[in-house]
Amino acid sequence: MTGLDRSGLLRTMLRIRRFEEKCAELYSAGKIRGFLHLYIGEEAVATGAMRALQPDDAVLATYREHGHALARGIPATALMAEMYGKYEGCSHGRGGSMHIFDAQARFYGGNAIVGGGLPLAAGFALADRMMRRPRVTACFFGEGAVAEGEFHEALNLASLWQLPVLFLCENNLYAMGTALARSEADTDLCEKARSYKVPAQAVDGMDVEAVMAATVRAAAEVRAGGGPQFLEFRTYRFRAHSMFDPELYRDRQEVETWKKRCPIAAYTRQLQAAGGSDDAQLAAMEAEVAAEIAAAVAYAEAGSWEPVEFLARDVYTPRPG
Amino acid sequence: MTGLDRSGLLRTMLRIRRFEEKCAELYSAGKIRGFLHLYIGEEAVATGAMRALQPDDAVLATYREHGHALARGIPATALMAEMYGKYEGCSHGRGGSMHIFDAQARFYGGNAIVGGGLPLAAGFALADRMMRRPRVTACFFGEGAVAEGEFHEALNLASLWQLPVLFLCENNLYAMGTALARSEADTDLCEKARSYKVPAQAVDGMDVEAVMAATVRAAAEVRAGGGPQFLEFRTYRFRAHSMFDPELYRDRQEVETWKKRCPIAAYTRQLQAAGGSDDAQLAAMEAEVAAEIAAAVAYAEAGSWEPVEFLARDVYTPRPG
Amino acid sequence: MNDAAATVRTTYREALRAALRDALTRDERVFLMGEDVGRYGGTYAVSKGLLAEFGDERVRDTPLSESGFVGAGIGAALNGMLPVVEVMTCNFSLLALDQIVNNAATLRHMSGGQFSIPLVIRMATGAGRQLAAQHSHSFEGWYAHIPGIRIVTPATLEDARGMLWTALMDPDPVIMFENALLYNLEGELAADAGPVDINRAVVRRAGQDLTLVTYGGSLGKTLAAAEVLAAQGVQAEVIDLRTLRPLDMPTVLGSLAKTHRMVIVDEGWKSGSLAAEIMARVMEEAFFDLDAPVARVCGVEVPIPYPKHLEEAAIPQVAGIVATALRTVGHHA
Amino acid sequence: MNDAAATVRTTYREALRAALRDALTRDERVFLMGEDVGRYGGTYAVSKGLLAEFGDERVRDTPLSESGFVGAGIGAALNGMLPVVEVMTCNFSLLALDQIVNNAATLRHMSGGQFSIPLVIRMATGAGRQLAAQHSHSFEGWYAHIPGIRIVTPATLEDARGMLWTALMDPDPVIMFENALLYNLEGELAADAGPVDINRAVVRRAGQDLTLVTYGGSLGKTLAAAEVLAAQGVQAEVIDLRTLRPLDMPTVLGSLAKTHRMVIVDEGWKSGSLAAEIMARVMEEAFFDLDAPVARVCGVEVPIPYPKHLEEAAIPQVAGIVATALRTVGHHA
Ligand SMILES: Cc1ncc(C[n+]2csc(CCOP(=O)(O)OP(=O)(O)O)c2C)c(N)n1
Ligand SMILES: Cc1ncc(C[n+]2csc(CCOP(=O)(O)OP(=O)(O)O)c2C)c(N)n1
Ligand SMILES: [Mg+2]
Ligand SMILES: [Mg+2]
Repeated sequence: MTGLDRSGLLRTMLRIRRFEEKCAELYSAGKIRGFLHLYIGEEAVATGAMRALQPDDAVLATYREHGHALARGIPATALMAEMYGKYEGCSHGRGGSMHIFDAQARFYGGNAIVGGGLPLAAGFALADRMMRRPRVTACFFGEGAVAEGEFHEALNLASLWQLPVLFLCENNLYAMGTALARSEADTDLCEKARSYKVPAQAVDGMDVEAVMAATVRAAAEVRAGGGPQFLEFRTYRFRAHSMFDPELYRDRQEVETWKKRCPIAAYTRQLQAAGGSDDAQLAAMEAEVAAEIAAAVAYAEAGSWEPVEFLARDVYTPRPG
Repeated sequence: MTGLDRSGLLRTMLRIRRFEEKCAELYSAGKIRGFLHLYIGEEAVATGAMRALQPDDAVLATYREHGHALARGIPATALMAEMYGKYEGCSHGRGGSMHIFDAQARFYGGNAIVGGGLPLAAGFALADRMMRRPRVTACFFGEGAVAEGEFHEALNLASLWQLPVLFLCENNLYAMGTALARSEADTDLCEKARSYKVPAQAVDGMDVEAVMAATVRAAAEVRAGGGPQFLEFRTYRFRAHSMFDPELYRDRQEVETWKKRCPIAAYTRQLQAAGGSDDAQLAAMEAEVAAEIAAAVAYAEAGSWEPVEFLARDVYTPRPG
Repeated sequence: MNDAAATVRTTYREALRAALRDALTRDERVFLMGEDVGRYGGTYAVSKGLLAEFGDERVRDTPLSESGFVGAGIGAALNGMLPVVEVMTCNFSLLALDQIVNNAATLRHMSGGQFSIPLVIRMATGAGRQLAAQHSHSFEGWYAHIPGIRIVTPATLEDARGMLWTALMDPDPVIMFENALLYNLEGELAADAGPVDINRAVVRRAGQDLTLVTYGGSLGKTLAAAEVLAAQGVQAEVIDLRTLRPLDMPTVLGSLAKTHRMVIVDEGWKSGSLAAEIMARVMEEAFFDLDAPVARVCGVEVPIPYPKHLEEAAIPQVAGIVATALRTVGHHA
Repeated sequence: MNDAAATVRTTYREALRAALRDALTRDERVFLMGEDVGRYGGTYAVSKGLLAEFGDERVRDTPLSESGFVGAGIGAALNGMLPVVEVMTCNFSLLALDQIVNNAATLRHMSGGQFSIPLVIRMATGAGRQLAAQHSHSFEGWYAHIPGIRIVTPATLEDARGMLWTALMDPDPVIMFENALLYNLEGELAADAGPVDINRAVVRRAGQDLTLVTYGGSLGKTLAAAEVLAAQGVQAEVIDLRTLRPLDMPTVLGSLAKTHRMVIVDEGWKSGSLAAEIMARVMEEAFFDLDAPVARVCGVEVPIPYPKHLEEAAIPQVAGIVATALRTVGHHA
C-alpha cells in the first residue's frame, strides 16, 4: 500500500471518536435526544471500508451510522445539526441520530429496522447493473441482522443475479444484549455467506489498514462484475448499546480486554513506531479535530427549528401544477 | 428393513394417486373449485416419510397436501368432502384443497403461504421440548420455500434451540414456473441446512423405501433429542403446478423422462420382481382403492353445505357465559 | 383519421398487459419484477409474452422472497429506475409490509425530502374464486391508512390500461390493487387508450336519489344494484373512487350535496374499513347535508371460506347493496 | 385483614412485570419469548429480573427474527403452551404480520373451528420519546381491522397489572399494545390487584356535556383536557376503550345517549383510524342521538419526525383536544 494516506486514516478515526464523545456529552446535556448508538471502538471499520468507495457508489448503513456518515464525507456540521434535530441537519432534522441521509454523498441511511437496508442494497445494485454503471453499493449491517430473513433473501438475490453489492458485516459480538452464540446456530458468518455462493472473508476490524485492504480488494472484484462479496469485520463496541443500556449481559473484563485493542491507539502507536508521525503532529491533528467538532456544535446550536407548518411536507413529492 | 409393510407402502401411494386422479376429474366437472395442486409423481415422499411418525407427532404441510393427509390417516371420505367444501369435510369445508386440517390426526395444515408453516413447526417443537415430550414435528415444504426468509429464521431457531423438528424438503425442481437454479444462488439445499448446523441428507424421493429409511433414521435422532434434521427429497411433479398452469416453463421431454421413474410403477415392479406381489394381488389392491375412492366421492356428494348462518362462527372460540 | 369512436375488444388482463408493454417500450428505466412474471407468464397471465418481447433483464422472475424483492424494487427506484413489482396477491404482501411501510412510505419524509421513490407495486386482491382464507382478502382499504404511498384500484378497462403509466410518472410509491375477478372482464376500449388521471374519483352513473360509493371489484355489482334500484324508481349515482389514498372527497361530497344519502360498498372487512373512513369524512365535512345516516355494505369479518355459498355471503352482493340502499332512501331525518 | 384500601406505590412497568411473574408462577405452560427479554432485561426493562427468577427456558431470548419467533409462538400455542411473545415495538411487528394475519388470526376459522391459539403478543407502541419514524408509530388501531385477534391497550396501572392473565386465559390470540410513554407512569395500585375483565370499556371520568373516547397513551391527555374543559364549565365524560377489538359499543353509545356529543382521541394516523370506525358505528347505530357531528383528534398523517416540537405537533395534545371539544359543544344541530 504505497501512497497510503496513513495520517488521513488516523484523522478520520479520530474525528469519529471525538465527534461521538461530544455526542455522549450533548446527550447528557439534553441537546441530543431519542436513541443514540455510539460506534466508539469500531471506527476502523467505517474508516477503512469507505476508502474503497468512489463518489458515485452508494452507501447504506444502520442506526449506528455516525462514523459511516463522517467517513463518507458528510460534513460534521450538517451531521451535528441533525443530531440536534435542527433544520440545517443533513435530513433537515427530521431523522436524528438513527436516520442520517445525504443525497449528495449518496448516503442512504440511517435505517433503524435491523436488516431493513439489505433488500434496498440489492435494489441499488440491480439498478446499477441494469444501467451498466460500474458502481458498487456498500451495505453495512451488524451481525445481529444475520438472523433476519431479509439477510437471507438479500444475499440470495444479490448472488443469484450477480449484483454489485459489498456486504459489510460489523461483527461486534452483540446485538443489544444478545451474544452471537445465542442468536446464530452457526457463528461462522462467512460460512453463511458462502452458502449463497458469496465469496466471504473475515477481517480484523480493529486494524484500519487490514479493513481497507480487504475492502479495496473486494470492491474491485464487485466493480469488475464479479458479483457480491461479503466481509465480516471482527470488532467490538466499547460503549453500551444505547444510552439506556445497563450492560447486564457482558463482563467488564471482556470490555477492558477489547479496549486494549482500541483501533485508534493501536494505529497511533503503529505510525509512531514507523516514524510516520510525531507527538507534535498528533497534537496538531487533535487540535484540528477539536476545532472541527467545536464548529459543528456551534453550527448545530445556531441552527433553527423546522417551522411546525412544514410538518406535513415531503410525505409526498410536490408535483407541478 | 425386515417386517417392512411393503404392500402397505404401495397401497398408500396408490390411494394418493387414484384419489388425486379422481380430484382432477372432479375439478373438470366443477365439483372441486379454487386451486388444486396435485402431488402426482411425488407420492413416495409423503408415503415413506409418514411411516417414521407416531400418532402424537405433529405434521405440517403445504397447499399440495392431499398425499400427506391420506398418508397420515385422514379418511378419504372426510378429505374428499373437504375438497368439495362440504360440512362433513375435515375442515368443515371451510378450507378446501389447500387447507386440510385434522386435530385428531395432529395434522396442522394445509398452509397456502409458501414458507408459512416453517416458523409454526419450530413452535410446535419448542412446546414439546419444554414439556419434555419425546415427540417429533414433521414439516413438509417445497424447495421454493427455501428462498423465503421464514426458512432461514425457522432453521436457525430450531438448530439454535435444538428443537425436535424434521424439516422435509420436497425438491420437485420447480416453484410454479421457476426452476430451482433461477431461485437459489446455491442449488445444494443440504449445504444451506448445514450452514445452520442442521444435519442434512439428500434422498431419492422416487424410491419409497429410501424415503422411509432416511426419515426413520432422522426421526429417531430428532426424537432422541439430537435437534433438528433436514432431508431433501429429490422428486418431480408430473402434472401442472395447478389446474391453471399452461406449463410454458419446462420441456415435455423432461417431464417424460421423470415419468419413467414413477414411484408407483417402480415399486410395483420391484415388489413383483421380489415375488412379493402378483398380478392378482395388485388387481385386488386396485379394486379396494377404487372402492375407497368411490365411497369417498359418494360421501362427499351426500354431504351438506354449512348453513350460511354459521359463517361467522369460529372466528373466535366460544367462551362460557 | 382521428376517429374517437374507434374501439377494440379487449379484456382487463390484456389492457394491463398493453400498459406494461407500453411502459417497457417507452422508458428503458422501466422493468417488471416478481414471482413467475416471466417464464410462467404471470399467475394471472397478465405478463404472458412479455419475457419473449423484452428479455429476462427487464421481465425478471424472482425467488419467493417478497420482502427481498419488494425491498429491491424500492432500492432500484431510489437509484434511478422505474420498477414495476408484482406481488402475486395482496395476502402475500404482508411478508413485504416492513419494506413498504418502514422504507417506501417513510424514507422521503424522514430524510427531509431528499429522495423520491417512483415505484409501482401491483397486486391481485379480493375474493370470488374460491381460493379460501389465505388467498382472498382485500387489503387495499387497509393499506390506505399509510401516509407516503398512493393506492389505486383500477375497476375498468380504461383504468387497467391507463393507470400504470400515470403511476410510474408519479414520483412516489403507488400500489395498484387489481381485483382478481376483473382479469376476465371483457369490453370495448378506445383504440388509442392511454394514460389516465389518477387524482379524481369518477361518477360512473348519474342519479339524484342516493350516492353509492365504491371501487375496484365492487363497481360492477354496485352498477348492477343501481339498475335494480332504478327499476324500483330509485336513481342512484355511482362513484368509483379509483384512488383510495388520497381520497377525492370533493367528488364524493359533491354528489352527496345533491342526493343527501349515501351507501358505501367495500369488499374489505367492515371494522376499520375504507368505508368507515368515508363515513368519518362525511361526518366531519358534510354532516348537515345528510338526510339519513350513511350506510355501508362491507365484507363480513371472517377469513374468506372456500365454499361458494359462504364466500358469496362473506362479501358484498347486489341484493345486499339494493336492500341497504332502499333502507337508506326510506329514512327521513 | 381484608383492607380494600391497601395499596402499593408502583409503576406501569413494574405492574407489567408483576403480571408476567404472576403468570409464569401460576402456570408452567406460560413462557416469555422475544428479543432481549432475558439477559438485557427487556428494551423497556419490563422483564428485568425474570430470567434469574425463571431460567432461560421460560424467559427466552430470541435471535432477531420477528417472523420466526412470532410464528413459533403461534405453533407453541397450538401445541399446548401459553406463550407471551414480546415484539420490541409495533414498528418491527410488520416483519411478523404474515404470521399474525395469515396464521394466528385465520387458522381457527379456516380449519372449521378445530384449534384455539391462546397466544399473547406484547408490543410497545406510540410516539413521544423522539425515536423518529421507524420506532414511533401507533398500529393498534390498524391491527383492530383483523378478525380473529383481540386487541387490548392497557392505559392504567390496574390494566397493566391485570390484562395479561385475562388475555392468556382467552383462548384466542390477544395483542397487547403498551404505549411506551406509560412505562414510567407511577401511582398507587391495590396490593391485591389481579386479573381484570377485558370485555368492557370503562368510564374514567363522568360528565354530561360531551363524551371523549380514547385509549392507551392518550388517556392521560384526554383526562387532562377534561379538567381544562371543566374549568370552562364543560363536563366531559371520558371513556377508556381498553379493548380495540372487539369494541364495546354499548358503553360508548350509552354515554353518547346522555351527552349527544362526542370527540375521539386516537394517536394513530387519521385516515383509516380506529376513530373513523367509531364514527362509522355512531353513524350506523346512534345517528339520531347526535347534536353535533362526532369529531376526532388523531395523529397527523406523517412519519413521526425526530425533533420534539414536530413530534408533539404530530400527535394529539391537550390543547387540540380541548379546542375540538369546545367546537363540538358549540355546535347545535
Ligand atoms: C427489526 C428490528 N428488530 C429489533 C430492533 C431493536 N434493535 C435495535 S439495534 C438491535 C441490535 C442489533 O444488533 P446488530 O445487528 O449486531 O448491530 P449493532 O447494534 O451491534 O451494531 C436491536 C435488536 C430493531 N431496530 N429492528
Ligand atoms: C408467500 C407466497 N408467495 C407466493 C405464493 C404463490 N405460490 C403458490 S405455490 C408456489 C410455488 C411453491 O413452490 P415450492 O415451494 O417448490 O412447492 P411446490 O409447489 O413445488 O410443491 C407459489 C409461488 C404463495 N402461495 N405464498
Ligand atoms: Mg452487533
Ligand atoms: Mg417445488
